[in-house]
Amino acid sequence: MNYSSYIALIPLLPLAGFVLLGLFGKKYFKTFSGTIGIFLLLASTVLALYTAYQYFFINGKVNDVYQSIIPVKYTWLQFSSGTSIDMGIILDPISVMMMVVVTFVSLMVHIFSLGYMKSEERFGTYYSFLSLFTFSMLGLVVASNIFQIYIFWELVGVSSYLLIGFYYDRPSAVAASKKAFVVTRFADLGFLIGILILAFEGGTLDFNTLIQRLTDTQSSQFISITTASFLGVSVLTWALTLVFIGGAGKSAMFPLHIWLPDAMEGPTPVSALIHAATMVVAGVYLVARLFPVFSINESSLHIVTWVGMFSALLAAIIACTQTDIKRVLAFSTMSQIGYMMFALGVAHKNGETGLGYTASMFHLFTHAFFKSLLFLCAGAIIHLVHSNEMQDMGGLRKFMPVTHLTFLIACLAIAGIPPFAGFFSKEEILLATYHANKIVYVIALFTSGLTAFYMFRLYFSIFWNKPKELHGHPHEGTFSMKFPLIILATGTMVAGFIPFGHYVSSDGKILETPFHLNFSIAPVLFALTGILLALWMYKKESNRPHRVASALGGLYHSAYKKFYMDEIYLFITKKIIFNLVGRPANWIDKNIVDGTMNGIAYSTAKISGWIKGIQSGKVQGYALYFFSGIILLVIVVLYLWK
Amino acid sequence: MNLNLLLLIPILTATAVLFCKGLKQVRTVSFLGSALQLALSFILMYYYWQERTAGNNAAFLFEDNFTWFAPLHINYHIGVDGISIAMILLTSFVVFAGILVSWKMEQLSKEFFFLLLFLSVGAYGFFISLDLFTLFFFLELAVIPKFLLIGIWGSGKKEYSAMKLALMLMGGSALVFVGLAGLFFNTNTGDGSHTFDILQIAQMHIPVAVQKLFFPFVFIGFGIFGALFPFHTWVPDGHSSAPTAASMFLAGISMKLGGYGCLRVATYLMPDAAQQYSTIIIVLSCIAILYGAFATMMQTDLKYINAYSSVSHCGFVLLGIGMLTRTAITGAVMQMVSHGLMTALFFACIGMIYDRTHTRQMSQLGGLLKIMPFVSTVFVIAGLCSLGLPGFSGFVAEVTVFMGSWEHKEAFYKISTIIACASIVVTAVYILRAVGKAIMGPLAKTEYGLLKDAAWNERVAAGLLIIGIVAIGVAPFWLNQLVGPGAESIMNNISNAAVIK
Amino acid sequence: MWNDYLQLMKSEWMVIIVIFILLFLKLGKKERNTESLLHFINVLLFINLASGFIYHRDGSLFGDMFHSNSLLAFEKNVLSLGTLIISMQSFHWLKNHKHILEFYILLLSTLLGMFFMLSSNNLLMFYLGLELSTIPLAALANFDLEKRVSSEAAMKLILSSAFSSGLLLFGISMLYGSTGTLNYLELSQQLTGTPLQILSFVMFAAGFGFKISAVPFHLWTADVYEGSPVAVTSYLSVISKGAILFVFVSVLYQVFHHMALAWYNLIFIISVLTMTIGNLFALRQQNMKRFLAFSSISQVGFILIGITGQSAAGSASVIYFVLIYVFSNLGAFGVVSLVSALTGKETVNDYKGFYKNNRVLSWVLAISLFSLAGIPPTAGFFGKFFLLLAGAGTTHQSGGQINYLLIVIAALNMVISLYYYLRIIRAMFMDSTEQPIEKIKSSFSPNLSFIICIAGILITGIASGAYNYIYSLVK
Amino acid sequence: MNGIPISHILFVSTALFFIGMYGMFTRRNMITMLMAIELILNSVNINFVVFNKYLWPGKMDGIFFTIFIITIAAAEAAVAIAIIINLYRSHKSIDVEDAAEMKY
Repeated sequence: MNYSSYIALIPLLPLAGFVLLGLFGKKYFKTFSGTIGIFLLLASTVLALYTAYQYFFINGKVNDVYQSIIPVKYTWLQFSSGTSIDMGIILDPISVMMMVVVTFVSLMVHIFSLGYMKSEERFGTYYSFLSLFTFSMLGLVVASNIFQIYIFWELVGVSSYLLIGFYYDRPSAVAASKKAFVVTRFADLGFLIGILILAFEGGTLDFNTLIQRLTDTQSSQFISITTASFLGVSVLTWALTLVFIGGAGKSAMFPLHIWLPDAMEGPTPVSALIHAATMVVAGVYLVARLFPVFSINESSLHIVTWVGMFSALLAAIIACTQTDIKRVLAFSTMSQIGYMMFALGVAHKNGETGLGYTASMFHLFTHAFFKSLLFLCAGAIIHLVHSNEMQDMGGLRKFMPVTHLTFLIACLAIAGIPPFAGFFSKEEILLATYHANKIVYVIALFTSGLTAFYMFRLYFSIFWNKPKELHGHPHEGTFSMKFPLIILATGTMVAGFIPFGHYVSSDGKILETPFHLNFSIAPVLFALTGILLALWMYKKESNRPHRVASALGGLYHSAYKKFYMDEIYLFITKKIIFNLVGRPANWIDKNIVDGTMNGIAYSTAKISGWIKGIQSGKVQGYALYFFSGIILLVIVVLYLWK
Repeated sequence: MNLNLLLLIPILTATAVLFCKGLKQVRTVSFLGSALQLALSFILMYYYWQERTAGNNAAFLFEDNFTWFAPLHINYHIGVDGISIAMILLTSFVVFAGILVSWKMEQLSKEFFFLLLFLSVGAYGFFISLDLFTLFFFLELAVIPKFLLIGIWGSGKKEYSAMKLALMLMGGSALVFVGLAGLFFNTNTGDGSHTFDILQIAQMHIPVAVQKLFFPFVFIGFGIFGALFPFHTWVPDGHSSAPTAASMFLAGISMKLGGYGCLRVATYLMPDAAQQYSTIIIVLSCIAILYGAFATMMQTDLKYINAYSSVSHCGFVLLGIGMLTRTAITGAVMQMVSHGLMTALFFACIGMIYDRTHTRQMSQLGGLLKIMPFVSTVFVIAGLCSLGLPGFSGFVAEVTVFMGSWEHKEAFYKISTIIACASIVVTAVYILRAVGKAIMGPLAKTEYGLLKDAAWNERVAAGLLIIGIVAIGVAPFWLNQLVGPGAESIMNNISNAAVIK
Repeated sequence: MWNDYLQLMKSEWMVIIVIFILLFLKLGKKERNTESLLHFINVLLFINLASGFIYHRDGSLFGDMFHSNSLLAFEKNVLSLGTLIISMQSFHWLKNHKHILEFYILLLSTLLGMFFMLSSNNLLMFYLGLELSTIPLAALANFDLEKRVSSEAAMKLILSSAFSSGLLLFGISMLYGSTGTLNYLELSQQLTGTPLQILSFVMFAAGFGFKISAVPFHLWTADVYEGSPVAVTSYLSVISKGAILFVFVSVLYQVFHHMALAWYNLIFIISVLTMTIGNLFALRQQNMKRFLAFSSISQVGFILIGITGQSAAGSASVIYFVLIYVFSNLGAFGVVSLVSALTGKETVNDYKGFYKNNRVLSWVLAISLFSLAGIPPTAGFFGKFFLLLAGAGTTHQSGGQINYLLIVIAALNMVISLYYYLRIIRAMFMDSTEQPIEKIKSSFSPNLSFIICIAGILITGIASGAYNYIYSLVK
Repeated sequence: MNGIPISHILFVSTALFFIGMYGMFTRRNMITMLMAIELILNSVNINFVVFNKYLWPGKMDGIFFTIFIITIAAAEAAVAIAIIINLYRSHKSIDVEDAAEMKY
């Protein structure tokens, strides 16, 4: 166990990149900024891979069980003797896995952006933000302390804010960045309160100690947190649900998903980063990190399952109707994250029942490859077409063969066609749900069909269909843009063959995940149906999509409108919060609180006016007051107040 | 380390300013004086650490005590603990930055800088006082310069705001006076005489009935300074009418006088009453936090936004004090420091924007990031600090308050903590709204395109404040260690009181 | 024997000598250089003041009707100092006045009356001193003979004061009737607080209340202050009031201390009324003199709180406050007097934009007003703090907690009073107007007086010597 | 003279006092008001003399006081009348209601 502190460099190198580029990027490095960012991150990636190698193959195991190791830990803020925020690095299967994913995907995005953002004026700033984003996410995944995760959680939020609002002179980008931040902030409130409850009940903020205390049925903390209840629900359920709300916010689970489509306002490579490796998987990671605690509490797991399930289905339905390619991808992310969530929800602590856990993490892993690939492809396409709308595209396969091919690979992967990565992970998830909950299984199966449909709808509309007029000489991007696509496509093809259960499992032991041919027939059939349907509708230009849409009528329309979620939110915020809370608060302040103070002043002046008559200017009046004053005082002193 | 230097340097600087001619001399002298003071604050902190590491465990260090008015048992007694040092550092940062941003104050420059420095004397003196009279003296010292600064150099309905501020603050200090007098006459030094000495009073046990009677006076009195709901109405008007440096001082330091007073006088000296009234304090501060935040949401003037958000943020200070746990009190002090730096930065930034565009209305601003990247970036940083982003001081302070508040078992405390927590969402809304409207978006007016970015003095001022904010945000442990023992001794007093009863 | 008369009555003799010098001057030639005459008189007054510090001795004269001690000597010095300052400040007004010598003779006569009143140890002596200090003042109030308001003011003053001294005398007569003595010491032993004595005490106190303009005996104040020449107004508001306050404290504490229960309540009520009514009226005043009149009324309310303290701290705080009040109020009146003499402008509106052309004068007025409002670091802060502290710390049994009510009321009144003081500051510094008052060309005497006032305001507070000294005298 | 009880004389003095008071409050002529004040002073004089004679005959305090009051009242009246005369010059009236310019 000789992890020296070089591990700390993994997150710190991107931080250095952020500081360096943020302070000097614009003035001194200019176009050189990208290279600096890439090299720093490359170093980070190499270190992460080395760490993974060390951990998984050399010294991560004790008695065949992967241990949770904390090689670096500093006390950051001491609250009381037991509780403190520590800045540390935890090494366990999921964190190591995530470290690799984050650095790798981020590196690809960095490289891709070199070409994509070339002409951008704030090139240095862009890279510094990317570095910050990477740093935040790395800090999040290695967090050994629940508050550390919250800190980086917030930093992830602000990085996404900065990147989504990167084109700050577009009002829509500003609004989208604000929306993303506020919605996730709202969710973070739940997370924060959840942390407070857990920290209070567990008496610590340290993950390992916390998990150990709260899962040990003999410990006083466990007894207290499970027996105490609030509004009839046990405190543990409350805490976990609140933590899950935080996760749901970042992971865009229903009903906190509304920021996700708008977040497409940012530069496309950023979307790749957000969707594949950073922000949105943070919620899944959080649940996975606290999984031992979740696993002893059925009710919270049910919530995770159903929210994940519903989000997956809802997003898939909406994705079928969207016309903006990035939005389709965004909803597909939401749907896939839903998969990961309910996979976690159906899992249990030990052995075979923990399959969902492994499956979820596996899916997270494979999803990172194909989703970043999809987004980068989309970036390349948008770079060429200068539009996000499907109707502006068509027949692009001639102009961009590399993109076409890699996109197809990614689509097949996400649709769950063997032997691409998505197939394996998705199959594991379905297997896990099949054993745990048949209803979920059926819906998941249906959703996977939908997934295949909307992905191929996208594919056919972009690359086939009727070619659109493109001005200039359309050509694929530079090498720096093609290179990441190829790498990621390779990853997508091979990632599925990793025996994931050997490395990541709910109890740290090796979990064999045998391949059942019989079982995988159904999902593949569903996927193929979806693909064929898409082929039928979108391969050539026709009015079939239109006919189908009008046949579905209201359903289509409301799915197109994202089931009016935005409108509902707008109503709540604008009408209810703004008008019913903000405005009255302001009114009260202006009129009642302030009015009281002014009223005191006013009435003092008024009284002063009333009594001015005493000073009549007439000596006799003065004498009268004088004399009556004496008499009154005598009466008071003698009789009234002795 | 002789603490009198902390008073002497600003006084001498202020006096020197009186003999200067012209803006250039005046500002050079003020700059040097405040720089010296800043250096001195750091030296003080250095010596403090040295004493502490040498094992000096006295509650207060560098004490200086001499009899002032012997017949009334009034002493000039000064000394510092970690809390005071934190506040002194804050003050010297803000004053230094304030002088830098007023670099081009042409109108009556001599008077302006004199009053600013004079104001700082009040703040420094207040933070080092260990005698209630001395403390009160410095508290009131810092009121009238504010009135003049706002009234003469302010903007908008400045006379009204200045008058309102002066009257409300004076009202506050009048209440404080009643409380102090009440405390004084219920002390007994053993030979039947009374004392104003904070250390001595802390050792005594003032009868609970007396505490209950006078605690509200002291607390509300200081609370008015610290924007306690519903006595916060001077805050928005005062801040928004004041000139930049005065706003910085007002929000950055002056409001902290209230918090510090609540802590050092009300809670420390009347622990029983503090416990009795904690429920009310918590309720009021929760109202302030949430209600201030919602009121901020409705503002359109940048200064009003920051002023109302100060109400909300200072609610955390009072909440921390009301919660009466070591962590919460530490958090309250941290919040004071953090809010001081952050809000000073915010006001400096708004001042820079106003100097250039001559408007503070959000509707007339927009797209400033393009033409004034530095100012805009600073604005965003201040905003992010305000909404409690980790890495900046605001987060550290708020989280400490939350953690401290949550240490109580009863549902009441939990619920109030949750209410306070809820403000982080509202804060995000109004901060991002301001940033989105004023800084981002398309350029509001074409003539803004010609505006210049920050000058060196503004850069230094903002940079300094940001360094302070980040230093706390990234490495909070030093502040925690600085403040912790002070909070500890206050808590000891409270728990002792609970035992004696 | 003669030694006693010379030494114990040293201050009185000095004033008498100055009066006689002036009388002889009056007999001499008619045409004089007024400026040098005024300087000469100021020098005389300065010698008078200086001689007060030289030597003093305790003792009594005239069969214990007159007594002297170091505290009284100090109080007399305060009054002499105030007179000197007023004299210097009225330089510009008197320079063009025909009857300079008469002014000073009358003025010094009242001062002499006050000295006797201070030193009195017997009600008869007290009454004589009181009348000697009052009647010439009425003549002084009418000193701007050609002005309508001046004569109206004088008429109001003389009629009211005659009326009040009638009531005062009625009170004294009943005191005499119930005790058979006029001597303070004997009186204090005889007084037990029977209803008759309380009745007579109230009438007696009303006489004091009239002079210090405590509500409800204050109604003459504003009119007289407004109508009289500024020099007389400042004399009335500072010297006359201060002298009576000195006497009032010692009479209450010495003579009536067995009746403290009764007069504690009385002073309590009067104090609250005085502060509140004074403030409420001051809020609405436009004329600076009238404004200062009401402000001085509310100041008296604060002083009365100190009197309720009934201890060494109480009387020390009152004397200390009067000393500070001399500096602060005269600083303010000095500026008003100068502006009034040179421009004839007396209303608050005239002071708008005053700072533009008259920086130093503005600061003098501002600092004086801050001192009156009780803002640190001016002495007024210390003065008010000690007054209220003395009031809060009353050892009296009926005091107890109820006195905190008084302190709360006082504290609130301080806020109101701050408002109107700041109103003047606001007019001077913040408001702008088309035609602010031009640059005022002051001369040596007023300038010196301002230096004395400001120095006094800034030093007597922070340097604790003054208070400690007074306390040691009282003790 | 001994036959007259003290209460009778005190009744007279009190009556005089209130008559003076009444005059002070109701008469508008300044000179008359001055005379009313003199009545008050005279009631005081009677008081002093009576108290001295009946209650405290040992010393002459009361009598002396009376003499001083009479003297001072004369001085007061002199100054007052001078002022009233001056006032008449400017106001052409000695009605106290006419001299009420300064108020509120």
